[in-house]
Amino acid sequence: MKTTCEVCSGAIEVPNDAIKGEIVSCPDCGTEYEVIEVKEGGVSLKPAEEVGEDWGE
Amino acid sequence: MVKVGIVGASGYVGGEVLRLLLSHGQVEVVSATSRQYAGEYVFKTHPNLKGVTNLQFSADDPLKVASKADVVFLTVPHGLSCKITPKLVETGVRILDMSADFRLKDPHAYEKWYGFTHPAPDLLGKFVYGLPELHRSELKGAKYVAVPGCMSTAAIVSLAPLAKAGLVEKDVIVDAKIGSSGAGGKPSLSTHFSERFGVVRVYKPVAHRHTAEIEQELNYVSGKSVQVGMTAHAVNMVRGILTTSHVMTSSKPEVAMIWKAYRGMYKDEPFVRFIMDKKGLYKYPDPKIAIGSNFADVGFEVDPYVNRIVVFGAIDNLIKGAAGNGVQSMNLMFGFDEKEGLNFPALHPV
Amino acid sequence: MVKVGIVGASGYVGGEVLRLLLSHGQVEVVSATSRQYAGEYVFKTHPNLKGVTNLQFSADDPLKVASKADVVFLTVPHGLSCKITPKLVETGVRILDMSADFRLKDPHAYEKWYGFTHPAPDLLGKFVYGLPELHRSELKGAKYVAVPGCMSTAAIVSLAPLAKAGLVEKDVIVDAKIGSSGAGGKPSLSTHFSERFGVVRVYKPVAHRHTAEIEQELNYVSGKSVQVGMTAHAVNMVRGILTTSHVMTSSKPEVAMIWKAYRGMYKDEPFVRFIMDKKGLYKYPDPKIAIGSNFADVGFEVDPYVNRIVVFGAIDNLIKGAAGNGVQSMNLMFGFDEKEGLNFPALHPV
Repeated sequence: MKTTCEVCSGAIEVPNDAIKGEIVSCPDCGTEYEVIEVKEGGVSLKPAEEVGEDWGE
Repeated sequence: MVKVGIVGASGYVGGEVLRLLLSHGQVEVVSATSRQYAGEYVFKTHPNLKGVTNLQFSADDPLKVASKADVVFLTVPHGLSCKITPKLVETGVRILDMSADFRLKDPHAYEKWYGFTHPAPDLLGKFVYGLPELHRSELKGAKYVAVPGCMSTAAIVSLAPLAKAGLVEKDVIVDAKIGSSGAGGKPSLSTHFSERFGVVRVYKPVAHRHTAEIEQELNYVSGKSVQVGMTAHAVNMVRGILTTSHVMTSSKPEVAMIWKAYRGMYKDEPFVRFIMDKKGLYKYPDPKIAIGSNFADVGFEVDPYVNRIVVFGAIDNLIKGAAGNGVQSMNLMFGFDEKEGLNFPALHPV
Repeated sequence: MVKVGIVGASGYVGGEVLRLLLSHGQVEVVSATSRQYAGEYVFKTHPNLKGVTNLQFSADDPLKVASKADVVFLTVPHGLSCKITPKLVETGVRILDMSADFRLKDPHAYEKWYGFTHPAPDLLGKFVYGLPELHRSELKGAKYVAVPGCMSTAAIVSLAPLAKAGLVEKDVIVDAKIGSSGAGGKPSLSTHFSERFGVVRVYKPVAHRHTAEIEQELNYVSGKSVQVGMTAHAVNMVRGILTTSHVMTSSKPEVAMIWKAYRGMYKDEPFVRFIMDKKGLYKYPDPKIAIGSNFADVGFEVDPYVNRIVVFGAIDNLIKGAAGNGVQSMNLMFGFDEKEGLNFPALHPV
């Protein structure tokens, strides 16, 4: 299933057998989404919270 | 098969053009000239080509090459090309000039940025700027192409969508980091390993010549006159360029608008990649993952603190920054598949 | 002899403080602690110190160290120091804190830039910012010093004279290039050699924490509120920082005025060098010729084309960017010769 990234309007390919809670990410900008609902032919996502990375100094 | 000649094939750029053309399915290299190494196998100066070709450098002068070829790559130093090219033009051969001599439209710009009076100003209008991302239609069937400078390519490709969308309002600062191969094959104290290794060397803090091209092309896409302040550093790598461009905006930059500008201009571009990620090692463009490919990697970040958009462009300076743009333009010239001879991934790790 | 303790001596900065103090004629290291390596020879984690000392890491807790020492270097991670320091302050021992926890005067800045509520805001006023070029008088006889961040040091030392002379009118862009040792001794995928070698990695494009210190100190010398937009890149070197700062001016920058600003502020500075030359390999600051020394190399170029002053600062991030500033501040604290233990040339070539 195809859906559009909210941040960069890139195309996100969601596997047809995606399940609730699965994480998908936009190939262009890396924003991660959580699958919150799967209905026939469509899926709704919500942004997954970001975990900050410590890069040292 | 289209016959191709390379005038001045012993340098790094000439060698890279040769390497790409040897794996190009639609062309045949009929002459690769070098006064200094005439008669020697090309792999004597391009050892990476050993086992790939037994071609020898020819002693043909440019006109001789033009007589044998349908198209000529001119990989000679700046200032020399503008003496050879007018004669080549008379033969009717198609030309891809790798030097800076025909990149600028305005003859006065050569006085200002290169300090010489252009000997063939009337020819300037005949050359198409060899950057397919901005000039694809003009390149189709073109006879004469001026292939862009390496740092200009990284800066222009990464900044053009913002300029086109009117998001470049004031001066743009381009802070470039470039590898040693950009300085060519001639040894000097500045390329002496013990002095060159590990430097962050400011070799051109202001008035870098590529500024003229970057302004010309950003003005072309934006219709406004953009001024660029560039600073170039040589860093500790052989291939590769990263341009970090600081675009000051009058109001808080909107991420959605910026993406719209990039997506609008580069949606189907075969060699532009968006390198943007929230995790992992490569969250922004980095020459490390572009080297060996013809990709121009683009990325950005917004700084709401000082109203600034930071734009990144990473390329392999010898491929997309020179030979790759040349071959890509040649493909458009002859109606080949634009990716022909260029369709290979980068190396990783390298 | 002044007795010195180093709390958290197994990291790169702790090791560098130890290296400098071992050759310092006026101090004696009474305790260099490490929980992880307690009881081991220091040269186990600092192999460069083999044949220099047979000191072993001690298991003393900070208060134990304070009981033995006249002054303590606190080389512990950010966020930990602000828990230890308040107890240390109660013992009356002098403290040189290498972390960021007491560098900023404004407690709210810690919420904004470091995302935590400072547990001891009342102590912030007691710490002197350990940059002798700006705070020499306050450092003389000081009890508590917060040693600056490495990139802040390079940016502040190179920009302060312009700020002081009122030549910094608008936002300042700081485009920093830093070596790997800045990220410390803990291995990760980002420090894995095959992925780290040869990168030009944008690791902090905006909102780098050191922005807060740079603004604090530039505001201090200029009396105006300067805003800084910083972008940090990891490049292919181990030691070293180059900051390239782009200062946009409202009118054409005057070279004479700029020299006057630098000479006025740094005339007798023992560790500031002007690296400006018309010829040779090192026309502008380059970490390549600062590494191994406590020098802060400063240089600039004017760009009349876009009214811009390009300012360069090069240091060894572990010496002038950390341990060197610490020892230099300690010398001022105790009235030693400011160059004591720091009076060595850089390495060349390196």
